[in-house]
Parts: sequence; structure tokens; C-alpha cells
Amino acid sequence: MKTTRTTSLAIAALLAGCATAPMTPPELDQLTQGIMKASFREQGIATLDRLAQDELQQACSGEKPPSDAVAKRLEAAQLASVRWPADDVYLGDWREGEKLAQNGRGMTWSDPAGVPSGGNCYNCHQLAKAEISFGTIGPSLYQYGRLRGVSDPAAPASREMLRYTWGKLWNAKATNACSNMPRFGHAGVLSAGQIRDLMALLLDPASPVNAP
Amino acid sequence: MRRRALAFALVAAAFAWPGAQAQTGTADGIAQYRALLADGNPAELWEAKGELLWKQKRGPKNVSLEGCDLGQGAGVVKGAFVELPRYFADTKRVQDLESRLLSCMEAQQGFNAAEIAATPFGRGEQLNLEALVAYVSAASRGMKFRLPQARAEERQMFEAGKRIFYFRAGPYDFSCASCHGEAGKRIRLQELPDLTRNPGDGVGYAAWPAYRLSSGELWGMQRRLNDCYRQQRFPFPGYASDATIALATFMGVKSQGSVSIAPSIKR
Amino acid sequence: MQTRREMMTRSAAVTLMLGAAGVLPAQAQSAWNKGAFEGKSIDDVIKGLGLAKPVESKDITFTAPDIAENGAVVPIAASTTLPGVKRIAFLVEKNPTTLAGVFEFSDAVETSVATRIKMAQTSNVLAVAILGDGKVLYAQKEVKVTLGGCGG
Amino acid sequence: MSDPMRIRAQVQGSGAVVRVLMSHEMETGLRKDAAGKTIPAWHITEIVAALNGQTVMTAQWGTAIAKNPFTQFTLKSAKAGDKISISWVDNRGDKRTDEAVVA
Repeated sequence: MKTTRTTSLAIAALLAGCATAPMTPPELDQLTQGIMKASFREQGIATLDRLAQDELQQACSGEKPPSDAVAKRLEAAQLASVRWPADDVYLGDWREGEKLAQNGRGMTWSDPAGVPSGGNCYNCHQLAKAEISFGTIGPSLYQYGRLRGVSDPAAPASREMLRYTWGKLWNAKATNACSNMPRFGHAGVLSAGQIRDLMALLLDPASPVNAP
Repeated sequence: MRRRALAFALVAAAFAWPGAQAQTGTADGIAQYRALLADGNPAELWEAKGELLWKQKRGPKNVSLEGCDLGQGAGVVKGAFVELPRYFADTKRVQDLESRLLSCMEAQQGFNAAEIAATPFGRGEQLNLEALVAYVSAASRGMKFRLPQARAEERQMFEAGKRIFYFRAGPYDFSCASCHGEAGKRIRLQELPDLTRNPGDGVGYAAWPAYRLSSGELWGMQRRLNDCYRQQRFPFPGYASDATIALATFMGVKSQGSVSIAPSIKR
Repeated sequence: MQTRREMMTRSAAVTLMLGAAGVLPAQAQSAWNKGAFEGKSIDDVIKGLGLAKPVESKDITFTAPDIAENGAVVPIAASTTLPGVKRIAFLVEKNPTTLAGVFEFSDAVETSVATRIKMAQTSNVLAVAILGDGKVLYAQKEVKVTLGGCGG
Repeated sequence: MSDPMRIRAQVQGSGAVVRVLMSHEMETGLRKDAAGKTIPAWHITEIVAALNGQTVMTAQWGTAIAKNPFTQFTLKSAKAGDKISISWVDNRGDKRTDEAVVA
């Protein structure tokens, strides 16, 4: 507590010291960094290293998105890091996928360590028609496989769509640098097995997402 | 009465919503549910308790908070909430309602502010803070936000708040803007106010503090932000820390001119 | 039927009186119908309250939302202009225990009440009106309970 | 110690509408705490509403009445200045009575 108070006094001094001339943007950045450092503390599994940004997070933290050139470069780097299913098996069990899609838990400071995370899908997307409580931050994924003509996921014609979808789930930033969607595989939020189950929810013709 | 009128306006708005036809039934249902709850907000229980606490002699020094200056002069409650956060010369800090109450509890009543800030929500003196926050915010119900930005310190907190709002980090890459940077979006069935601009009367910043139906508790802005950060998968923002005050300054300035309905009632 | 109802009124009034006099013993629960409140089905509750088989009636006006944004708080109301209605009970078919509450009206109040209940999941909710002559009428509505927020 | 209720009684026509908010946990007895221990049921069991000392409505409640309960009912005949009192008792034997004046 003493540290917090000292730091906040230091920030107060910094604020007061610059009262005459407006701060420059770099000075404001520095002020913000000081405030962040003094304000957050570790709690449960939510450790302070989570505040250390990678290059992509930093580039996507502005009021405006980065330039097209920067975005393209970031996307290429993210795409290169995607881990494809080693055994070439893309689809798991859509029933497990539906459970994951409903589950919004995991990785908060109130979650115990070692408990698998949910996929949070319904928070932002429409999926199966029966679930009326869905978010709209992301596009509707109802009829995802059907609309993309995936009638037989094992057919060679489906392969491109399988890879595209896997890429989205593993690392959404590979196709859209500042996408709002987490990088589920890349960040270790979901395992390859869990992503397979979500793939099945989206692409298995038997999944309620693709029910006619 | 005003709240009721607003609730009906919301119902009307829901019916007029030009969005996807398939969703209209659900949106109407939710609007109807909220209208049925508009009368009889349990936040009133906290308002009443808060008023008693404000006037009661408490703490090691056994004095009331009636000498507390919330920015409008000692003891003035009405109108204080819609001008916070603001700069206070005695603490040399920009403060939101909750950090200011803590300062008063320490300076005047002799409480240990750091100890209260470290107390988990919903326990001990934090329970009393909830009630005080309900009481003070209710005294500005129907008034428009007009946060002062005359001082450099206040403008700097706005700028810091803006940077914190857009700061993406953690395992999910979330920032405040991930959910509150665009109008017309929802998480599940809950509309998300666009906090990068003025979301309007009684929406977003202008709806907190609020009674939370899910937990049956009164949440101040500090707890609202704290739970946002939990869901963002961030580390824990200290109670009344400068990051939370900077964010409140950013959201409050964006909401200038909108009418406060706090304490409201929320899912 | 009549006796049970009168007993309930009297014991509640006595509770109030004793309470005011400061002599209420800690466990004074005489009137609370434990059996009915522990019922896990509509039948259990009807039996627990000692009622006849309920008949659906358009004369009971029952207000409940189509969708509850939060099952922890679901606003409901029931009223009727039928003469002779002495009590209104609210039942939630799929709750762990079915009976939410029973309201008993004197002649000094309208047979109309609003309250808020908890619902564990999507379910039929019933407003059951109990008449002085032993008749039991009901109105029902399905309330969808949705999952909200980030769910974390 | 329980917190006071909020009772509003407003004249409407020849009667009055009474709205009551009570401060109570209304714990179901089905929830578990962080340590996995069941939190015991704790809820209001009985309500008595009286107008000028005369009982006008009573209720029995179970665990499914929402936390911080709200109830509304209508007096057929009431005038400004009449006294309305509400009492509750819970399953622990705690009790509370609050009063309001019809306005």
C-alpha cells in the first residue's frame, strides 16, 4: 500500500509539474505507463506479465488502426505461426464444440489454475438457432458450413475452408491484424483438441449450426 | 416518474428498432422485462442506508461526512456526482467519487483508506461505500454530466484514460474498446454502450452506479471497472487507483451533457 | 379449507402482535406451510396446500415477461376481479422447489399482487387463485430464462 | 441487524398503491460458497401488511422470492395520512417492522 501511495504522489507531482504547458503525446504516453504500473497488481492466475504487450497488441492499441502496410506485415507474421493439425484431422465432436461455445469461463483472476477455458463463442456470435442469447460483436456463424458449401468435410473441395477456419480459430489476427477475436490457439487459451470440436460445430453437416 | 418514462421510451425504441427481424422478438422480450422492473429499484435500499451513513458520526474520530467536500463545497451532495472525477487541491489528485469518499473517510473520520481500498468488494467498509455511492449519485439523478476539464491535471487524466481504454493486452488481446468501441453491438443479449463517444442519456457511464440483478448488490463504477478487467483477463486494478480514475475521466468527459439516471438497475 | 385459511390469517396476525410486543420466540414459524414449500412438482404443492385440482381460467390476469434477462429476478403479477378469491399462489414448474409464495388478501385490498421471483431455467409459471368456496383457478405462462453477460 | 424497508404508499383514486422493497438475502440453500460448502437457506417466510393497525394482507414466501424482495398491492380504500406497516419474519427468526404514511 505504501508503494502505491508513493507512486500516486509521484504521478501527482508529474501532473502538477506539467501544469503550465500541455504535455506532448510522448509525455502523456509516459504518464499513462506510470499510472498503469502503479494501478494493477497480481491476483490469482492473473499475473502482471499479462500487461506486457506483444508487437501486435501494441500496434492495435491506438484510437485508429495501424496502416495497411503494418497490418499486412503483422498478419503475415501471425499466419506463419499458425500450428496446423499434425495428423491432418480437422474436425472433432460438434457436441463438445457446442458446450465450449456456451462456456465463457477461464483465465480470469477468479478462475483456478489448470481448468480448461471455454470458447466464449456465443458471447459474440450467433451459432445454433436454438440459442437466442447470442452476441453481435462478431458476425453470425449460423449455417457457417452450409453457406460455404461444405457438405462433406472429408472431400478435397472442403480442404481450403477447413484450413481457413482453423486459421481463424487458432489465430484470428492472421487474417485481420486488429480483430476483436482472441488468438485461441496462439495464446494457449484453447487446445488443438478443443479447436477441433469447435471446427466440428462450425463445419460438420450434422451440427445444429448447419441444420437446414 | 422520470425513470418510468425512460423505461417506456426504451420499450418504444425497442419496437422501432430496425435491426434483423429474427431478433426483434427477443429484443422486445428483454425490453418488456426491463420495463416491468423499472418501478421498484432495490438501489433505493442503498440510497437510504447511504444517507444515514453520510450523516452518522463514525470512525475513530467519530464525525459525520457532512464536512466532506465532494467538489461543491463541504457537505454539498447535490450535483457533486455529475462533476466527478475532478481535481482536488487538498489531495493534489484527480479523484472519482469513490476515491474522494475514501479521502474524506480517512481525513475526517480517521479511517485507514488503504485498508478499505484493499478490502474485497461487498465486505466491511466496502459495503458502506456502496451505500454512500448510491446516496451521492442519487442526489444528482436527472442532472447532466459536466466534468470540469479546466485544469491541466484533469485534461491529462482524460488523455491517460483514453490510452488505457484502447490498451490491448492479456491472453485474449482485449481492451475496453474491444467491447465498447462500436455502437449497436451486444454480448449475449446485453447491449454494449459505445464509450468512445457519448452513448446518450442514462446509458453507459450515465447508468452507473447500478443495482445488479445477477448478484443483488449495488455496484459503483469502481466495481464495474474491476469486473470488466476481470473479464478482460487482466491483472487486478487497485480500488480507486489512478488507472480507474483516468478511465472514469475519459468516459465521463465523453458523456458530457447526458443525463445521469444513477443508481440504475442492470442485469 | 376455510379453517386452514382462517388459521393462517390468525397466526400471521398473532406473529405480528407478538413481534411488536417483543415476545416472538426465535423459531416462531407456526403458519409457514413447510410441506407445500418443499414440494417438487405442481401436484406436490397443490396437495401440500390442501387444494382441489386447479382449472385454467381467463379470469386470472397473469403478467410475466416472455424472456427474463436474468433468472435471479423475474417480475410477475397476478390479479382478478372475480369475487371470492382469497389467496393467490405462484408456482414455477421447473424450479428445484415449485412454490414461490402464497399471498392472502383481506376485503380491504384488491386481489392483485406483484412480486419478483427466481427461476432456475426456462419454465411455465403459474398463478393459482384460491376461492373461498374451494374452487381453484389458474393462469400460466412460459418464461424463457436466458444466459447473459460474459459468462465468466 | 437488518436494514430498513422502503415503503411507498400512494393514493390512487379512492385507494392506494403500496410498493415495498425489503433488504434480505433470500438465500436458497442450494448455492455453494467458494470452498464448496453449501450456504444454508435464509429467507423471509411470512409477511404481514397492516393499514392503521388492521391486517390487510399476509403472505408466505419460500426460497424462490428474489433477493431484496419487491411486492406491490393495492388498498381498496385509503387516504393521505393513513398508516401502513409491513412486517416480515425469516426462517432464522429474525424479524422487522417498518411503517410509512400514505401520501
